[in-house]
Amino acid sequence: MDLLMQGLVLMVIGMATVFAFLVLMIVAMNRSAAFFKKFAHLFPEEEKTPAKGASAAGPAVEIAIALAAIKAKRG
Amino acid sequence: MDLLMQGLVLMVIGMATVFAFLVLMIVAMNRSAAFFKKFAHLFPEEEKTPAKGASAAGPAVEIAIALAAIKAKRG
Amino acid sequence: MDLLMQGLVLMVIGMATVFAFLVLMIVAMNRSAAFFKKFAHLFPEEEKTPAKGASAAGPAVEIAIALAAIKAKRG
Amino acid sequence: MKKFITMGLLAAAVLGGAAQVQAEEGVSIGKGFEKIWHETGIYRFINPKTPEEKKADKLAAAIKAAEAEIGAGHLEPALKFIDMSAALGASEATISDLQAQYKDEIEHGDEHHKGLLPEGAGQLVMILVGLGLIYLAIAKKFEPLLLLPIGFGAILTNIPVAGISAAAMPGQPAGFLYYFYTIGVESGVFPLLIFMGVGAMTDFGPLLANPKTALLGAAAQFGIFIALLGASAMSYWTGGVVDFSLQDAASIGIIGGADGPTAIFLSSRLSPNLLGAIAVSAYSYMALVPIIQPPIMRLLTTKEERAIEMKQLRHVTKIEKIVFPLVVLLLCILLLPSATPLIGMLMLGNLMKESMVVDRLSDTAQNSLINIVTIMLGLAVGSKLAADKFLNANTLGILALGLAAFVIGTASGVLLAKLMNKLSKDQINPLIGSAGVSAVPMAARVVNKVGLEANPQNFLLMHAMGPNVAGVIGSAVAAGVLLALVG
Amino acid sequence: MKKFITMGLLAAAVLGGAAQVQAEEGVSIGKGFEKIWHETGIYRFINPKTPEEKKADKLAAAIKAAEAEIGAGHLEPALKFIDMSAALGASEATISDLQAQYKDEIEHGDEHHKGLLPEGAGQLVMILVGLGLIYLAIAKKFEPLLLLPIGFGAILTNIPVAGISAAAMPGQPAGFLYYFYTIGVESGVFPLLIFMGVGAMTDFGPLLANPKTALLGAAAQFGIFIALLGASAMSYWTGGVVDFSLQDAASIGIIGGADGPTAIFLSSRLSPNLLGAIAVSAYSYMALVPIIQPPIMRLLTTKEERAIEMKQLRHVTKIEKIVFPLVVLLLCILLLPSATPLIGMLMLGNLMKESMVVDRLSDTAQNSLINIVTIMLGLAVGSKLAADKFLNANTLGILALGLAAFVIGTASGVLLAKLMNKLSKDQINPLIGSAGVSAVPMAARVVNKVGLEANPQNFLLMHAMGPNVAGVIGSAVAAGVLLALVG
Amino acid sequence: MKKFITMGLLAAAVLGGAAQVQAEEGVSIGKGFEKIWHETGIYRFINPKTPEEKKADKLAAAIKAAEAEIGAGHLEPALKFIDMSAALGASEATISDLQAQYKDEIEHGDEHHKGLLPEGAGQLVMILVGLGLIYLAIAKKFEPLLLLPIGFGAILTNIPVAGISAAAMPGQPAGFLYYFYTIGVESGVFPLLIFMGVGAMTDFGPLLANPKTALLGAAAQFGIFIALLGASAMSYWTGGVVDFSLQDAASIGIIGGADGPTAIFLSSRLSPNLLGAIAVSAYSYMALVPIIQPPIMRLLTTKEERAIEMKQLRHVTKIEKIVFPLVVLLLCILLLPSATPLIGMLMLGNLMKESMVVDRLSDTAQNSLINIVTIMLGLAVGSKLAADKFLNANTLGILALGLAAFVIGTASGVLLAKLMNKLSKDQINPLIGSAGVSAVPMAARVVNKVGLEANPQNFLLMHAMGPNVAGVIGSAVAAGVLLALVG
Ligand code: NA
Ligand code: NA
Ligand code: NA
Repeated sequence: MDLLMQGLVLMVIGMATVFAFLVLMIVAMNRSAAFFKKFAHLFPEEEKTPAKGASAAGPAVEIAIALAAIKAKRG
Repeated sequence: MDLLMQGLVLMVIGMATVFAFLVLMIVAMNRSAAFFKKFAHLFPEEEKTPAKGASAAGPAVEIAIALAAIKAKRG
Repeated sequence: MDLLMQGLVLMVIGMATVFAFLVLMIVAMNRSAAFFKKFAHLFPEEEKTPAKGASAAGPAVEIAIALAAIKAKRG
Repeated sequence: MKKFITMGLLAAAVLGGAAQVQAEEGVSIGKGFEKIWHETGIYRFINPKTPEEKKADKLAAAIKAAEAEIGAGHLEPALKFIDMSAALGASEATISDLQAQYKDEIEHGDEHHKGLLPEGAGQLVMILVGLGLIYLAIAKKFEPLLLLPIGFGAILTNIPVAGISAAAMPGQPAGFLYYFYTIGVESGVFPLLIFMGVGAMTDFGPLLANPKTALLGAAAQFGIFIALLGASAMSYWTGGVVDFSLQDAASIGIIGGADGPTAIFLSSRLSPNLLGAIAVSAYSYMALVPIIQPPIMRLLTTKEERAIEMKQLRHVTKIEKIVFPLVVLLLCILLLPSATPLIGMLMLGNLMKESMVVDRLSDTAQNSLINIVTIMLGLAVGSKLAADKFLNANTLGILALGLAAFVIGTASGVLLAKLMNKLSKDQINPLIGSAGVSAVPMAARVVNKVGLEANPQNFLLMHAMGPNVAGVIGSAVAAGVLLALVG
Repeated sequence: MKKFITMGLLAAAVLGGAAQVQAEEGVSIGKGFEKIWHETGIYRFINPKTPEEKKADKLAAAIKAAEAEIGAGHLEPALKFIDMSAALGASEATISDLQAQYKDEIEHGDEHHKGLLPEGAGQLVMILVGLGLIYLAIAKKFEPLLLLPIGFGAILTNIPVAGISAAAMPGQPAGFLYYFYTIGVESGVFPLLIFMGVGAMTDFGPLLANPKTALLGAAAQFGIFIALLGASAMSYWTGGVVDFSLQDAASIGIIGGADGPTAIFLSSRLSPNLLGAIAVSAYSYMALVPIIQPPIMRLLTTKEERAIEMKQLRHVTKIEKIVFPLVVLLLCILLLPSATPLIGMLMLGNLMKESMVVDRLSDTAQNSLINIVTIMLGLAVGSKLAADKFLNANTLGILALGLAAFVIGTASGVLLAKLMNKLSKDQINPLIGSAGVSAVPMAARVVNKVGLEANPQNFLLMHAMGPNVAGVIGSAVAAGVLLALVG
Repeated sequence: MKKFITMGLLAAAVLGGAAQVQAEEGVSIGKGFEKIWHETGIYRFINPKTPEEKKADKLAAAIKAAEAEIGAGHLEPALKFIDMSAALGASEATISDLQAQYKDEIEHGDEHHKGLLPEGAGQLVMILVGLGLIYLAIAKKFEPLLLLPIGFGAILTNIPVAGISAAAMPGQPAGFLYYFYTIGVESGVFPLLIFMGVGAMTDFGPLLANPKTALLGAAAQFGIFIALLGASAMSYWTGGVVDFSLQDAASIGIIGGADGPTAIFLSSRLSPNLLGAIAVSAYSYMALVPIIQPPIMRLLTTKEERAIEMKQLRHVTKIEKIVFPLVVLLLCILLLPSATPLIGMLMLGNLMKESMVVDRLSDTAQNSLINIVTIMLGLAVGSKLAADKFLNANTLGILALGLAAFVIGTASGVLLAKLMNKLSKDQINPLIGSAGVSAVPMAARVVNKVGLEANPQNFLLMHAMGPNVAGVIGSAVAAGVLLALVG
């Protein structure tokens, strides 16, 4: 019975801690969102992703595009 | 002389074991081939390899093909 | 004061060794350059780099070139 | 928004209230919270351990180590730790108790350490178990990245004569899997490196876009504690046929966290003997998520609820994503330092990814490093699938409890999501609650699929990713609590 | 088909028959087979070791360790193992014998452990040897992946003062190569990881398409045992100038396996002192395969035989390839558990490749992991090229015997292939027998080249790959036998 | 050309002359050179250590270890090393001196090992320091590959309760960062693997094309020794508020080498307690090179000098590049074996690159291996940023001296380059002297930028790479000298 009781105790403390932690995390996320919205001008978003996306296919594609264009003109 | 004798013993046992092992492996391979031939319908070969081969050159090629086609048409 | 003195000693020995080492390294580099200039015929430079540079873009490009050429002809 | 935070705090308070009640009955609940409080960073920054406390820790550790070694039948180190306990000032009663246990082990040790089957037969059966895991990995694609190496490790470890997982003998090196286990798993290094790689692959964006969904990642951890309770109950009600200590119960519970590295990390610390069964159970049920979850999700929701479309997620800025891992780590330091190895490595991986200044490290963490560690970790986990540890009633208990944990975790997630949907201004599809168990990203994909069945326009994937990644944090926090209280 | 199996069984029987004859002469051949039988999985699944047997194993290990440490001049651990032997119940005679050896080592140890050259001169010569290996690796492209790091390791380890391969001194860490050696090679981990990578790179398809060619991979192991015998004979006939124990002879023989990781794994267990010379010899002759093999192949075959074209190989299904590694592993478990570390890791790698469900693990095993391990293994092997271990008559013996092993392995492969060609319905080109030594894929390429010389239409590459990969398994099995009998 | 060699020899001679003078004053300069001479390969090939010398080494090591352990407050190992010293034949005076130190530690140890702040507050401050480093890494891109993991490691190590960098307790594994540190840094393995990767990324071509620029890489090491002297002076003049031993001074000096792995390797051997502060200082100033160097460069040169265009570099053949790493290694073996771990691994990496026969190893060394090691090394270095080791006056001293070292190194490089420009036939732009500090390739880029300001046609990058890579060798040599004399 002792083991069961201790299990129950662990459940209470454990769930309480998990909820408390994640609630505080929610608070922190909301605060952080508000903060960075307010001071958005201080943290300009670098538009890095599109540039990266374009080059994801590698230089091969770009060369191929160029080549295709050349050939097409000649043709 | 004792060492030599022991070497001879090792040779006999060793070669016998190596042959025995590989013979049993041959038997197993033959059995396995027969089994999977008999039940071939249960193990459909996925035609993965050709697909893989085609894409080995990467998406770049496919894009290039498309591009070349487009340019060619326009040209 | 002892510590300071030992520091000074380390400086003298250290800088002397560093200079000695690098001077000997210079001598070795010069000797080696002279040697390999003299016997250059024994060590032909493989023109590996340009080949590598060309293939750096990968087979994709070469295929693309071929394709573009074909398309262009047809077009 | 406030509503949900209040709700979470309320849940915590109610549970805390329950604690008060329990405390009356003489069980150490009040002390439990006090212990947790004494293990927070907040408390310890102000009250660092005194030399006396440090010495007491050492003594407690020495006694625990002595008992563990006696229990494992390792007589030589046991003796060493008894001596060490004496040297550190253990009471005479404690020492004579340890010595009695030691004597009992010498006299009756053989009886204690017998498996269900004779050694040879047991090994043969375990080799078949290993083949079974490999079959599931290849033919059924059950988490093959882990189950294939685990299954192979199980085969290797049960080969007679070869001693592939054996400790060193005089003048002979240990088996190579023994090194993988001690160096990589016992030390905690492998699961933590995997967690770093997971962090580098995780996008917390959907969670940051809709923070309140983190509550679902908390609710779904309920499965952990119900399974823990179940393990205790099982031990009690079967009269010892199934025999779990509190440590074992905690390790079994963590299966409900649906997170492999967390389960391996925790059980390597609390119950190394059960590690094999626990890891196999955790990965198997993670693979079965598409089969286990949908019926529960359908049972607990109406078709209208499943058809609910959710508001598109807002854009999350880069800087929020960079700051997030650091904030979570700091929170964890303040509240629950015992969870910081896990949370810390997860957040290190994520910071490497989001900061975009160390892309080469982030790439390596996500690829070659995590792959190398996965191979070795899988084999090492398999090395714990020895017949005498696996072929017994306990393993059946673990499998049953693991399933229960997944079911209950899923249900509690869905139920909380239903409640939140009732209270919320913006509609919340209750299905996303089931993703709170983690099992990233499978559980989120299941949500998406079940949602599409009810409404072909209903793309829930990104909405489910929020609870999904919160669930990873939630189960790491649960592991931290268990480490702090029973570790 | 049956014909060849019968033939193989016959060969085994003949050898076993020889055993009976030998047994009459009082040598322990019968006992040898009995020992092998007692070390099979079949026997041990039914008769697991009793506690008494386990204790006896420990005692034997302790005595062996005591003798080894005395021999190496490590007085302190030697004393520890003598004590341990006494505690484990060694007879008084054994103990007093060990103590006599110990006393002799103290009094005459210095004389035993002298190199041919003074320490400084020896180191200088070994640095030149290291440079020579690097020259061969770079200028002649002799197995550069291994010989370059080995050569570099040899240089580093022979630098005076620096102690790069030295064991730890009080308060000082060991040299970094010492860690590479003890953690990676002594434990067996590095060669096994390499073997896993090799498995992930190997296609057993050609063998599965033509199973009987596996016999060629058995025949070519004859070189191993002839070299073993040669080492014993050399030790006997040179009156101890060249001085090899049975363990040493076995390690030297394995050079004939033409397989680096197997040679390193076995000699790290049986003769760590010879490991450097053995690894260098093995990799050198593997690099020399295109020079060593063709003359032998031409000598033993007619032009007509070499011109034989073989029937195109049948298609092998995916499922056969997936099942194969598991079948071989199970066979090895049943027949020769001592070979399972090697065979097991080879087959794990192959299963990862063929199952196609863990491609990212397979890729890592074939690339970053095997590369990392190769660098460290090479350096660690080089660290065993110390002057007092390498600059002596033994090394010359090892080089001579290694060459003999390659020559005889090649010849026996070709001769069996000739015989099979005579007996077979489908023609077999005898050249493919030479690929049985393994040295993958070089030996198979050599077959193809020599075949093309005789007949420009004759593409033997894929046909030679069957014996080639069978040779890898064959030499791992041979290593297992040696481990079981003299390990 | 000869002129510069003479110049270098002259510099060495002058310094040696100074030595003579000093020697008169009773300090052991003559003995210093003698010791260096006895630690050269040339001497030791001819006079290998006798058994007596080896025993004396062991005794010295045991005494040193005993003192170190007493100083660290580790009473148990200290006792062991005192016993070991006695067993190795230490004089009674030595033993009783050690025992006195031991007794003092027991009685007054607590006073010796107190941090400036209470433990909790110290940890909190160090977590802020860790966050600061992460901020610099991400926002300012200060060497993020190292400073991000170091900063993160600093946070993890200062978390109360979690014990992430704690040594093992009975029955409990150590914290995982403890393993990273002991296995990777204390052993020297991590910095050496990084150095191998650096070697595989380095092109010595520009140095080979213009060998005399190597002198600049020597001159810039002056900063190392001035900082060493400064540390000694600081210790003397602050009356022990800042308290550095000679070992500490040497470790601090090496910050001026502007080379991370060298600094970590040396200080892990000489002053592990300062390792955290030294590594942070080294990487921070390396990141600040573009801010620190230009003013000094402009101050010491005229605009005309900065505008000097240099002759295009000659083509360097492949064979020269292959031979170079081996030649440098041999030189190092002959002159300064204590530097061979560093120089050796650098040159191994470079040989793997230039030989072009082991491209897959070279690629791995430059990518996955160096990345994996960088993550772990960064965390391990961070684990040495404990409050009681970092929050004291010494750290301020280290930061000040590190800056001084960079400034003086830069200045001496530029001044020697000015002198060489005066003496040389071909013009030398004095700016390239500043690249001699190493900080590859940042310092060379700074040279290029400052050169372009003065003359838009002036591309100095490749010319600066010569001194830049020579500076790496130069500081490794300096580290070797320090190891040989105070290690
Ligand atoms: Na979870
Ligand atoms: Na072989
Ligand atoms: Na430098």
